[in-house]
Amino acid sequence: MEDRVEQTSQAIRNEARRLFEADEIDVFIGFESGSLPLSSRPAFLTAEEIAQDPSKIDTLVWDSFCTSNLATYLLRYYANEPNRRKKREKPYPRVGIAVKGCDCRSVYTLAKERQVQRDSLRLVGVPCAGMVDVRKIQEQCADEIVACEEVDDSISITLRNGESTKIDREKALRRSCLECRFPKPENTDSIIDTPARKPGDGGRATLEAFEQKSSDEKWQYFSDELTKCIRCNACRQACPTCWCKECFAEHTDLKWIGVGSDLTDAMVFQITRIYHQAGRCVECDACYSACPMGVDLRTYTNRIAQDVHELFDYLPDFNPETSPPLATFSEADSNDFITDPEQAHE
Amino acid sequence: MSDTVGCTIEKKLLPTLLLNESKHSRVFIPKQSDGVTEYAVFGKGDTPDLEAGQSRLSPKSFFFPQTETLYAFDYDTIEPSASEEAAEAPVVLFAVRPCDSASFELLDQVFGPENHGYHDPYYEKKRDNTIVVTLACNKPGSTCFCTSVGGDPAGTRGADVLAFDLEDRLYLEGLTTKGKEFLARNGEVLKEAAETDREVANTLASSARESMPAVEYDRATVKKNLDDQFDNPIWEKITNTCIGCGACTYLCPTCHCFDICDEERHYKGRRIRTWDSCQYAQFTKHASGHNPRPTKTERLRQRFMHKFSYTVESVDEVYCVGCGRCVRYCPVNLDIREVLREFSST
Amino acid sequence: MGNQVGDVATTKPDSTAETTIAADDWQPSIVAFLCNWCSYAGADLAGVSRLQYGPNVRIIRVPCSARVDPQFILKALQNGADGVLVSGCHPGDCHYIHGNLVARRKFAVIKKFLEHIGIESERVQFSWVSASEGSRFAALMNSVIDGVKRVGPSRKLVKEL
Amino acid sequence: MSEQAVKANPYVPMPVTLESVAIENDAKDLKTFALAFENDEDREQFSYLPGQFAEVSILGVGESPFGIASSPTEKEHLLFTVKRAGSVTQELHRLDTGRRLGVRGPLGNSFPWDRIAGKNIIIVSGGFAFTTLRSSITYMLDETNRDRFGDITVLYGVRSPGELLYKETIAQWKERSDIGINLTVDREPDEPWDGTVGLVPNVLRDLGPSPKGAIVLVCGPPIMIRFTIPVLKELGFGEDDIILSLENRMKCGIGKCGRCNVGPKYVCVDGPVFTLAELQQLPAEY
Repeated sequence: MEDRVEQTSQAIRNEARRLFEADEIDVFIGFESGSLPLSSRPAFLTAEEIAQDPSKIDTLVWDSFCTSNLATYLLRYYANEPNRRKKREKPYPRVGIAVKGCDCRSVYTLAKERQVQRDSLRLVGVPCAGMVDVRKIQEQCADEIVACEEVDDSISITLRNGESTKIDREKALRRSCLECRFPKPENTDSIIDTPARKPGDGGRATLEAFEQKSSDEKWQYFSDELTKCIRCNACRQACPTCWCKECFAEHTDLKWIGVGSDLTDAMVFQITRIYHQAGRCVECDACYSACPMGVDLRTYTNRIAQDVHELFDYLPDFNPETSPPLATFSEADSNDFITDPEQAHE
Repeated sequence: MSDTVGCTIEKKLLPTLLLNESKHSRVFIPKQSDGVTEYAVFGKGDTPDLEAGQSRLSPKSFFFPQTETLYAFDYDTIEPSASEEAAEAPVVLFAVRPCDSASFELLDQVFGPENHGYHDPYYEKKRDNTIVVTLACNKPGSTCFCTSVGGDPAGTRGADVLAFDLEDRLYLEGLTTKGKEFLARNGEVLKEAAETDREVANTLASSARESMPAVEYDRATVKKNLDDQFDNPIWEKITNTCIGCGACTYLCPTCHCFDICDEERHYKGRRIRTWDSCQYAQFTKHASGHNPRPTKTERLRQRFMHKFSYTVESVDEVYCVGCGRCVRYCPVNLDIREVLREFSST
Repeated sequence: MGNQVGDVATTKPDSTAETTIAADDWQPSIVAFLCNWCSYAGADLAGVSRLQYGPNVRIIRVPCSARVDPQFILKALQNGADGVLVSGCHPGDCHYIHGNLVARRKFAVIKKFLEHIGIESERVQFSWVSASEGSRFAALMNSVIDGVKRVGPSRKLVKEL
Repeated sequence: MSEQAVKANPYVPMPVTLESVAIENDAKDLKTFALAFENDEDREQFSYLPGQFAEVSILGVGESPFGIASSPTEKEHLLFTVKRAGSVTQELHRLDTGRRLGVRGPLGNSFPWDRIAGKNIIIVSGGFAFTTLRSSITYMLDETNRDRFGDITVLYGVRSPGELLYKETIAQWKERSDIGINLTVDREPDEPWDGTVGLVPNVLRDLGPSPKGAIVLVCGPPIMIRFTIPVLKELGFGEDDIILSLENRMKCGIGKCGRCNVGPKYVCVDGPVFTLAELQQLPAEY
């Protein structure tokens, strides 16, 4: 029997091929093997290319290293690029895209916010077995990793010093994947037949442990993490729901934050960025995976998603009809956090 | 000590040497924490981690910090910042890798007066004040490609002292007046090297050299191709995966673009310069709204053109030292080596 | 090499206006964003009714509590405010029908989030005060000032310049 | 500040006082600021030629590069004509006279005065890009310089009469016999207008200046330049004799911050003035 990686990759290739052959799409976005071990990177196949060389389909892969959230790449086909505006008369390209649970929820979030056109998309759902945190693997290795091979549930690693080792995939998964509530995409146009992880608890257990910290301990943790930040904006750029044409951090007319390496500026950047994700963030960890410095953003994206869930009973979903909670309100919303001087003085 | 034969120091005596130096200089050594290598201040009891490999952030920040105050001002006065004016203690940068020290020479050409006669006192003072002890690489990393861009794992560019790791001891050669003085004043812990030490060092260097994968890169060919194919749609294809963050530029030892801005509160303020990146949309945007490089494609092209064409034309240098940081930390594995390959065919 | 460049305002600040306060006598500085229609009028009423409340508050009038972007709060904290209060009309009374209800959702999220990063809950507070509630406004201010005094001067998130 | 110190630290501005502000156009978004050096030695070391620019600082807000609109022959002050656009220019437009500002410069190259000398000069300009040309014309018309140049012909086009810069200065020039002034507006205006009506490239074609022994300085919005160049070529001007001034976003102004490059050239140090021949070697990223 073929192993999971090869089977899933093949199924995606077949589906992409079918979409091209049926002339349903102009572009297919998936993953291809990267130039480094433990990396798969976004791949873009165009109908033109495939017509010329159908074997290009075979470059598509699906393994445990497909950490990018591909929904990020959809924005360009709609309004996000200045050039696009001038060519608005042209119909939107029809895009096929392989989506994990998180990618798929991002697509729906973007569709609700009218940043993508659901009609022009062909979502190819890939039930997700979880993606690995390369840092976790590197920590377990004494030397640089020069090659890797994934077979079913283990990853064989070859080190620079010639040694090789086998790593249990499950132990190397990203926190967001271990805790993921929606590994299986829904409301897609087709779905690959491959097993998904069992849904996780959404990080409840980790958050409860975090809640035990005092204010000062929490501050210390936040400070330690943000001290690593170099303000390269990889988190923002990797995030599918960070789609503002001009980020608040780049406003010069009204300068919200300094552009230097001041710690409080880095903090305000991240607080605001994550706050802007309230009710929109799908906790895909694209920001964390993109960060060259390994700043723990997961704790905070997870936290704000939980808060929104608890306050407004909402999680970004696969339903195009629901309203993002911060775009609406209810008379019945909690007033608990409001300071009431009369009560305070009782 | 003659010029051709250097000296050696037993590794166990290194702390003594560094402690001596730290009496009059600020000494920085490589240290590893959480899997990240950085240059940290040497303190009593510290040992430099010579196995730590390349630092995550390039040591360019010693001369060109991410944020630097040009001058402070208040209602009546303008005062140059301490870093420019005060005679700071000299700095010893210990165990800088050859690619990074080579980058210092490239930065010198930007910030030094050879560049159109303008001094940059901030950069120059720090540079003049620093002794660079370069440690040759016995085990180049898998993403290193210095030999392809004219560097060497035992390269001497930008170094005052070149050191080789000979297991139980270091073999040291003074390259500049500063470097020779450095060795002379530490004579008591150094021994004159035997002819065999140098031979061992040479053997290590050549085996390191041979272990490095060659990226097909021919300076003239790539420059010509880049110039000829400025408008080639290939750039759009290369840019497909790029998310437009600035991680590559912030980690790059030769990238030196900066922004100047003011921070002010209560009639007091400072003018600072901070790293900036050609990858950001705002970088070249005119106040009128016109942007000469409106999309990621032009911005990414600029990065490659600058390094492999523009500087070759203007100062006859390639502004890439082959450190591989951008390869390793690009969130989407956009590999500079592959781009060079793309433009290498004749 | 002091040079004569550096005007940053047309009028020079009066240096005598700055008084030094002994540490034990510390008074917090509080920035209050008040909605034009209710809370600002409430503050006004507290004033004309000669109700006593702490002198520590700098009021910024906004058209509606929904005008307050959490960014304003962060900016105030970065600039050294020891406490921030946002107050608007009671739910149901908004001049713009439901601006304060939209605002309530934003505030609920940002308040929790600031607590998660370790900002004390007393630092950033939200309330509702109507135009007729002068005494409630005075009580609110005293309550906020007391709360901020309990947690002491702000050190977190303050940008050193 | 001494010349020595400026060279040692090119980032530190020299103190200047804002002497006067003149509103230039009907829209009131163009003003000319007259700045006077506070220190005599600064005034002396600030020796410039028309075509150069300088960085104007409002400490606490920032600094921006502007072409110098005054001529070196006007010793009493530096002139900058500034359109209200970004944060620095908005603040500049709000300032009262008497305010202290900072100036760094002079920066960049200038129009190639050695090459221009002895030639007939044709100046083609549109909109508010006229600033360094005001400098150039004033410089050439100065009695110490006038003999060095041949015929001077100016073509200056604006959208409407109210957008014309330096109205008084231009009126003075019109009185003179040693310069030809041709003003044009894009469309038939509602108000009285004694110039021509038509777009700059068309008026230029009608004017038909001879390329023989002539050099042409062109400054204007990109769209005007795009349509003017073919007309100049039609008239027989060589690419070396068409001289343009570029603008790009800048910060340091001294070739270090890496922002204003067009290909391998930096607009701040290699420019802002380029010949058409030079520009055609460069990618069109400006």
